Amino acid sequence: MTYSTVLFYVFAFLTIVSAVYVVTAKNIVHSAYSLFVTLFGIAAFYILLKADFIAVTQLMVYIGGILILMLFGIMLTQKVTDVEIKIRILNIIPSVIFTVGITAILLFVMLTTNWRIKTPVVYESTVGEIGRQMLSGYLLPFEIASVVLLIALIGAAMYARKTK
Amino acid sequence: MQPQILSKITYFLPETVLIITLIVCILADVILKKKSLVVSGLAIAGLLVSGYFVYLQYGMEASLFKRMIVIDPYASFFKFLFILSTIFVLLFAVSSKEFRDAEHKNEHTYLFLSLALGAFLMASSVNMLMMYLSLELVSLTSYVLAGYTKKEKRSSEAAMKYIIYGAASSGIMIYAMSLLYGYTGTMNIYETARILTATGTVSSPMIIIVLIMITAGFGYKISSVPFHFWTPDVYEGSPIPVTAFLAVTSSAAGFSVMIRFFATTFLKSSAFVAGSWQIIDGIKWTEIIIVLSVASMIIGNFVAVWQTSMKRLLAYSSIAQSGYIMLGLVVANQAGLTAMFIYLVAYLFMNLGAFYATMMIANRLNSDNIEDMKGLGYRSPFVSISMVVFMFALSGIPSTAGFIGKFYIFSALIEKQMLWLAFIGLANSVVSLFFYVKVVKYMFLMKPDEGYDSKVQYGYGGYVMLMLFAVPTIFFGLYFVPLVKFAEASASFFGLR
Amino acid sequence: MVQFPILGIGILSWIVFLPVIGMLILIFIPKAYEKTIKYVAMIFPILQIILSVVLLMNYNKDLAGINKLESFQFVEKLSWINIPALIWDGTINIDYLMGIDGISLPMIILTSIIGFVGVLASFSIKRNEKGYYILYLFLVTGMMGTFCALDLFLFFVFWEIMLLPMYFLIGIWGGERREYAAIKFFLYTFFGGIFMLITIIGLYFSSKDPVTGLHTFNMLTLMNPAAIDPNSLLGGVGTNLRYLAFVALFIGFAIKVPIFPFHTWLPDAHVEAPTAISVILAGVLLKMGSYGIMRISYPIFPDAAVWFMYPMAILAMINIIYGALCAMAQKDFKKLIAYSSISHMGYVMLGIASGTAIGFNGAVFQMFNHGTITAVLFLSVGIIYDRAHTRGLYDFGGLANKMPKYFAVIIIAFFASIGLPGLSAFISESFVFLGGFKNETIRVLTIISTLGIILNAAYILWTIQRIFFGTLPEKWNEITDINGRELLSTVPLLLIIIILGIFPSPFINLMTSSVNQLVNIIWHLN
Amino acid sequence: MEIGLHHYLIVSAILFGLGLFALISRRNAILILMGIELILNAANINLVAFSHFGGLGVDGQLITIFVIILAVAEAAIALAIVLNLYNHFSTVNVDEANTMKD
Amino acid sequence: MDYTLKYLPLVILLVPMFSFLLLAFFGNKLPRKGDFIAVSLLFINLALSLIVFFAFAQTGKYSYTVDWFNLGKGNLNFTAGFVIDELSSIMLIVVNAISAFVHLFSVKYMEGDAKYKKYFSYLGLFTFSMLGLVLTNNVLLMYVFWELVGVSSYLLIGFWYEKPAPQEAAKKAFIVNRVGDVGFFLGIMIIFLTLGTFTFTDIFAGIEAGKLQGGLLTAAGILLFCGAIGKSAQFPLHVWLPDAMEGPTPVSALIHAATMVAAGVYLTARIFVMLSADALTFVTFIGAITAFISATIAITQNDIKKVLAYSTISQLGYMIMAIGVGAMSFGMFHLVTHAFFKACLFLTAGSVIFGMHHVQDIREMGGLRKKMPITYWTFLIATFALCGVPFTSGFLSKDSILAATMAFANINGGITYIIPIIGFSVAGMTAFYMFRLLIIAFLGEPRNKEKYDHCHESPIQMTLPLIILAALSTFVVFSFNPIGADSGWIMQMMKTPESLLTGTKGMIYHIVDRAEYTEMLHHAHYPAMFLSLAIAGLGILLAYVFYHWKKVDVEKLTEKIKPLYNFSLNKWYFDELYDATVISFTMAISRLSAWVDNKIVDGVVNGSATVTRWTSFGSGKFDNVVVDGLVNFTGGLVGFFGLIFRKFQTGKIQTYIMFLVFGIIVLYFMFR
Repeated sequence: MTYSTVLFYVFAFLTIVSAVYVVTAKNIVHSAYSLFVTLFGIAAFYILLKADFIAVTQLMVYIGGILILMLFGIMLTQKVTDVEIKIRILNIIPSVIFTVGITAILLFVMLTTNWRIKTPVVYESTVGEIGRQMLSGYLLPFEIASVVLLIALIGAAMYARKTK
Repeated sequence: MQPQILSKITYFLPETVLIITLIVCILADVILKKKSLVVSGLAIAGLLVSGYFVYLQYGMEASLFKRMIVIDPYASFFKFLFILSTIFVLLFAVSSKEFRDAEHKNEHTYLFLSLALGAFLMASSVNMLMMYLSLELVSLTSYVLAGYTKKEKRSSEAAMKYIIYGAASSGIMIYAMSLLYGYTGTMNIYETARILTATGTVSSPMIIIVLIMITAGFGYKISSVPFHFWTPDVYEGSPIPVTAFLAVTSSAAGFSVMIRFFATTFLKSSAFVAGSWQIIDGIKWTEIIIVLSVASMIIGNFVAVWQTSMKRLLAYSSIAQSGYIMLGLVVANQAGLTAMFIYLVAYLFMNLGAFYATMMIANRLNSDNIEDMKGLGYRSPFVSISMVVFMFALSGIPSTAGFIGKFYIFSALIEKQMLWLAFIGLANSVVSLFFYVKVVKYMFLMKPDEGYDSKVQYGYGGYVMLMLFAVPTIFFGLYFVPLVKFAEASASFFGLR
Repeated sequence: MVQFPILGIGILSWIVFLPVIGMLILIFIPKAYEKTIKYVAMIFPILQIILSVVLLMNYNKDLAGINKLESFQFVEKLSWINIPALIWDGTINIDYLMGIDGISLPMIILTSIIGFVGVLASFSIKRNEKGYYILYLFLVTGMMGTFCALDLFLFFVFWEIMLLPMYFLIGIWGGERREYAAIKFFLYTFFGGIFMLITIIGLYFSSKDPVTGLHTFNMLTLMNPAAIDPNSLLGGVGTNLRYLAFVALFIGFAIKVPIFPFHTWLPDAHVEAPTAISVILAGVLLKMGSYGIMRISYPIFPDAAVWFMYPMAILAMINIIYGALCAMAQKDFKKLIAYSSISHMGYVMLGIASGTAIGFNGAVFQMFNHGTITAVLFLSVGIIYDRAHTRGLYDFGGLANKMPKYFAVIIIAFFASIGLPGLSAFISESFVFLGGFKNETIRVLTIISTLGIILNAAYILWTIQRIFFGTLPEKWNEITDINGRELLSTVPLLLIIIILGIFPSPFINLMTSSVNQLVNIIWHLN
Repeated sequence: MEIGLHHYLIVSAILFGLGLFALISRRNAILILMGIELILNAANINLVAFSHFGGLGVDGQLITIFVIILAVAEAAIALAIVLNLYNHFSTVNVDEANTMKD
Repeated sequence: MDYTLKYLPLVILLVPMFSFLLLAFFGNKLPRKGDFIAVSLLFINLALSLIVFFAFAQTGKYSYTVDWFNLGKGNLNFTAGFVIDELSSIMLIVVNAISAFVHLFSVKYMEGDAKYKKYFSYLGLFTFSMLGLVLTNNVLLMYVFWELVGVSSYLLIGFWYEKPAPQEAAKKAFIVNRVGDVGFFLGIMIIFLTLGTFTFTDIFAGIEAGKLQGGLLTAAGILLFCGAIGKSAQFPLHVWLPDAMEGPTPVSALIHAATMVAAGVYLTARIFVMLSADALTFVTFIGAITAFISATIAITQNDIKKVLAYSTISQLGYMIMAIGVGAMSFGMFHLVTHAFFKACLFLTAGSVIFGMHHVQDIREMGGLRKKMPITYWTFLIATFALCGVPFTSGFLSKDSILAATMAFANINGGITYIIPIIGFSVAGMTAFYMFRLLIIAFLGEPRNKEKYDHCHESPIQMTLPLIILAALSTFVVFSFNPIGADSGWIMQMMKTPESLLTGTKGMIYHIVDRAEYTEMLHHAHYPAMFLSLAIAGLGILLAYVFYHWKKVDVEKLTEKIKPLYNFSLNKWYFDELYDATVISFTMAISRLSAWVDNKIVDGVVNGSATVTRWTSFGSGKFDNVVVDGLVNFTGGLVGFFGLIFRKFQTGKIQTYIMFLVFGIIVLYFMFR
């Protein structure tokens, strides 16, 4: 058992448990906080996978952006003191069956498939390489991503604009 | 910047023009407040210019941006389709009452443009990441558009359903793509094909689940069963121009990416020759498409029978129509591809026409309920007769373009000796008559209720628009040489043939 | 290649598309000018009659047609769709190919006559005349085209296109349950159409024109066994797929004929349709099915045709007897005539199933005769309905004295309908039976079918009795006899019925050579 | 035992399943969005893991970046839409917004 | 005389047609509705027929044929033509004569009828058809006219269609005839398909050449004879004729006594030479059975016309039987004599009915002799003729037939003796019932005083034909020898031809050559004559005993043999039998078919109703949306599945995603 092994299991446990809590919590605010833990755990995986830039991005964008956004969303749409905050679970039996089913299929696939395994390429820091790639091979996606963000902006603005 | 990336930048002109138009439109909107016609005019002009560039590059083949996207007749065909439909939809929007009533006047213009841009990229992507990205671009724009009339309760509900369903589907798709990436180590579909071919017989469960999950992503875009559930609700809730756009442009974009994905990724890379598509052994994607297509036709047609809302009816009809188009993919050869192209062009005219007529009627009646159209044929003959043309075209009656589309699809099937499939498809088109004719029935065979005598009013613009759809629908039904020639010339992938 | 051009356009194109010109003219006549609309609409069927007389005068009855383009007449061949292509092994070639032979000529004459009669009968239409006549003319074009087309694709287009006006004509101007009847008619025929379409496409891919080496939709080429690629879908002789294709095609046509058990649309459609449309429906439309069998199914699939003669004869027999039995139980005059049509089309089918020259002659002749006779009958129903607003057989009685002219008209038609000698149907029915009798495999069925003669007589006489005999109910005291326009629409048909009953030879001579050629093809004579 | 590809894949599969579970079973729109984020994160784990173990360098990471970008855009629009929905329905329980159905 | 025989028959044929058309189209504009034209035309026609007859007598058989139409180059040729031979020339006279007299008679009889014009035009049409039937030399054409005769008789029988009975009778006549005609037609088909011709001469030539033989020939013969069964009202299709008496009485005289019903006999005579031994047996027995059955029925009938009708059937049976036993010329002879005296009987009956103001029941009559002397005397003469009393024409022909049956029995022996036995017993019964009729109607005391008082003798237009016809019922017309017709012109002219199948033997019958047969006939002549005289006398005597002298209480006797009496009175229950079997069966089948068509065929195709009932959910909606316009098999099915499918569209996004996931799983397991 190496460090990384231990760390992996710890974070895997953390991630999964918190994720389970995210989807099952009665209180949506608890879910949101629990999601924080999950996302953090995933960021830790990225570090374990030597993807430092992604890990940072994960922390910044997800935790700093999306999660906050969602919390705002929750705040805006829920009165915290309200009982409404506690939400029931729908379709419990079929949803359990289907999700377990599809997870089982995926696990089966994961374990049986002959994945492509090569020696990992090790970078000093991935940032430089990512930057290089971003402006060469991934130039177009990069540009398009900006358009996507523009549209998201316009769209969000459109919705957010005050109704007369 | 590395010169080799930009060496072929001229090939990217159509998209560039679109992006520029998009920005110009935004600026124009900011500067010229509330002069929607100007902005729309600008957008149409931009689209036409873009179309001109597409025309210039029609027939060329090239790959751009390190094989992120390609230029080939296939993509150009779809680009023409998108430009045409976007122009039409922009014209729709001008006369749409829903849009007129919406408080924001011009956002839709650049949203439509960005949608067109996304569709352009979808048609030319050869990289799964690009596919995902462009698909998301289209989707995000559509989500916004679906809820465009945000004062409308139904519109916001539609947007909500659409985004959740869309996000789920695309999430599933990117997950599957990640798996495929893990197997082949590349996102480029040509590379993928090469690697898969080299593996020999691929029949692992992985490929199957990946196939299905990726199909979920595309299938949601083309609203194929069982990924169609959003369609009726969103179509019903969205403003009609948006619905038309979703039904035609967005769905055609879905086809453009889906066809290319399947027809490149899972074909033997060594056998990229005309007419004979050799599917990699063990990958049963045609079977999957058969199931989806048959299910789409059956469910689409059968449920459409029950609809009373015109938009919902057209939604189910779109589901069924995508089933027919998929039949062309099942054939998995050049003829099938051509047939799909022909169908798509026909579909563009007849479906947009149907939506336009619906919109004109709904503008006046404030309802798209078929029962409210009772006896409309006598009060507003022109729009009603046009509607009849579109309905019969959609059901595939000869001498309409719809028939030619079906004719080619089924010809391709029969040539491949898929008789049963042809029969199922044709039998379904009988079923489809039920509801298409129902519209006709309400318009012409039923008398309106007492005191119900509202006429649909439209200016010359309305006439011209209806003619724009109806004339090609009939013309291509009677003389389909240009249609077929265009389709055949376009039925060529980059690197294929 | 245009033969017999008028203003540079072939006469067949004229005859087919004249009504379209009429439509265009009608579109520009304002709705209010009802009279003008009527008379303009009337001009075109008259012109068609003139043209079909011209056809008749210039027709060379010695040329057989059927499978040889050289012996077709007034042929027009223009390339319609011609796309050199990579897919589908080369060129996609659809010709605008029209021509007539001894099988189609009678049908064209019939169509033009019935088309004219129909316009006359349409004068009782009182609402939205403009739309009515436009659709009516459209319908006539569709029918004419079907009988002229020699290219399968063209044929199919005409075949299906005719559904649309029919749907509206029944659905808008029909009776109480018009919507139901219209949709039923539409769906049934469309359903049949898909079988046809599958077969047509299958044939296309199985063909290989010996001259050009390409696939073809040309019926005449397809009739040449050498033009069918033996390794293709429908290649070979007597393969299962060929039988299947024959059956599919047959279903398509059978629905139109209609043949049991595909007949149920017919009573509904007839009952609900306005008079003129019933006339067209019974007079011409039904013939398209049997015409199609003779024109397409038989010569292209002679092997299957021979194999299926027995089952077809069974169906024909069922049609004859079952139709007559059902007619007997009807209480509605129009429905009775509708079922009698089923019975009479059974004769046509029996003639076709016989596979003999005399049977075919009888079938074609019977098609013509049934057209004229049933037209008169439906017109008569319309006449009485216009006056009494009911068609219940039990509502009448004693009309013979009140409406003597009407009685005279209808009784001739009735007697023609039961195959009375001296009237045209007798000869055709005799031919049919002779043909059926000649073919040993279906001889027994033919003998059973002759029961139909008795049953037909029974219900027709019963009908006469119920409507014309007995005492006149009070309520019909004011009823008036047939008027001039109605006489104009019925008497010419009656004259045809009588003249052809006495001097059938000019008419039969038109078709004999074609029919003999057809027989030769089926039995591989020559 | 060395941590290999499969470990990450299993975690990702479980996360994917949980995400789907949220989609199917939760009524709250925001929770559903969280489910979508879980699915996307599962995909991201895959991409990074494959990239790492498959010797693909930063290729997979780049893709991950784009997925994250899209997730942001999607989340933004989705929240805007959800807020709009709340204005109309006074709830974010998506099953209650079912005025349109067959 | 060439032209006489070439064109005159056509003129004769077309004259009544002309009369028909003239009256039908212009009758109302002519004075007296043109009846005088019709009458005079017919008399002209009679004269022309006589000319033709004499021309024929001079030059012999003449046949003229033209092409009617053909199919292809000579392979199937349909011809039309006429033949003047002994059969047709005599028939021409008979038909025209009777028709002319009936025309004349009708002028007064039908006077004042609302459809006076129609009546005469129909008579013209009928005469035309009948003449055509007689003249043609071609079996198909014969069938054509055969049917036309049927139609015109339909029109005439149903002439008073305002009343229900004539309608029914007309319909019955037509349909029953049709049954026979189908057989006739099938026979024609056999002949045409084996011999390729319709012309009698060619048919006979073909048979002689052996192209058609054995069972098929027998079948063809019997099938052709089926036509005769229908038209000549032979058992089992005899039921229509008594009912046909609903027509005007002159019509009965024309159609149901002299001409139309004789057509069957004429046909049988025409085809006599081609009938095989078995076919002839069949013919014989049909004739005999008919003769017997109808004679037994006639005994108890009370309607004057019904009695005559059954007697007609009986006599037709005689004729058929005569042809069957090989004495075709006797059959024809009887046809001719019978035509005149039966026409006379019917017309006298008409006269009585006219005089009695439409009373037909003989129980209402009585003592008419005094009021209507001419009618009585003519009736008496005709009755004598019918009963075969010497010095009448009937005596000549009937005895010949009886002799022929005896000869026949002598040749064949065994069971065939039943034929002469039937023949003689029928002769006895005939005498009995005719005199019963005569006695009840004309002798004794009037039973209905009121009617009797108003009764009067008919005018000259009516009595004149009676007198002529009565005169024509005497022996001199046919033969100067009152006890033997052999030397008479008619028998000299009309000889039984040699059968084409002479020498063959069927199951019973033996066709012997003509010489041998004539020999046997000579032997049978006198025994038959005496026997028949005795039996006829006995019959007459019994009638007098029963009804005139009333030595036997008829009522009591009737009571004693009630079942038999009822059996006879109810016509052997044939109508009831047919009603219970054929007709109700057909009607049931017809209703069943209609039901099946409505419910099952349409129902299977429609399907919707059943499917809805099974599913029962959303039925209100279903009616609105689907039944309302889309009911149909597909409608039902589509609607049904559509209903199920649309249940998935719940409007809840979670459900949608659930189905999406479910879809993925299902697809995975489908393609795993």
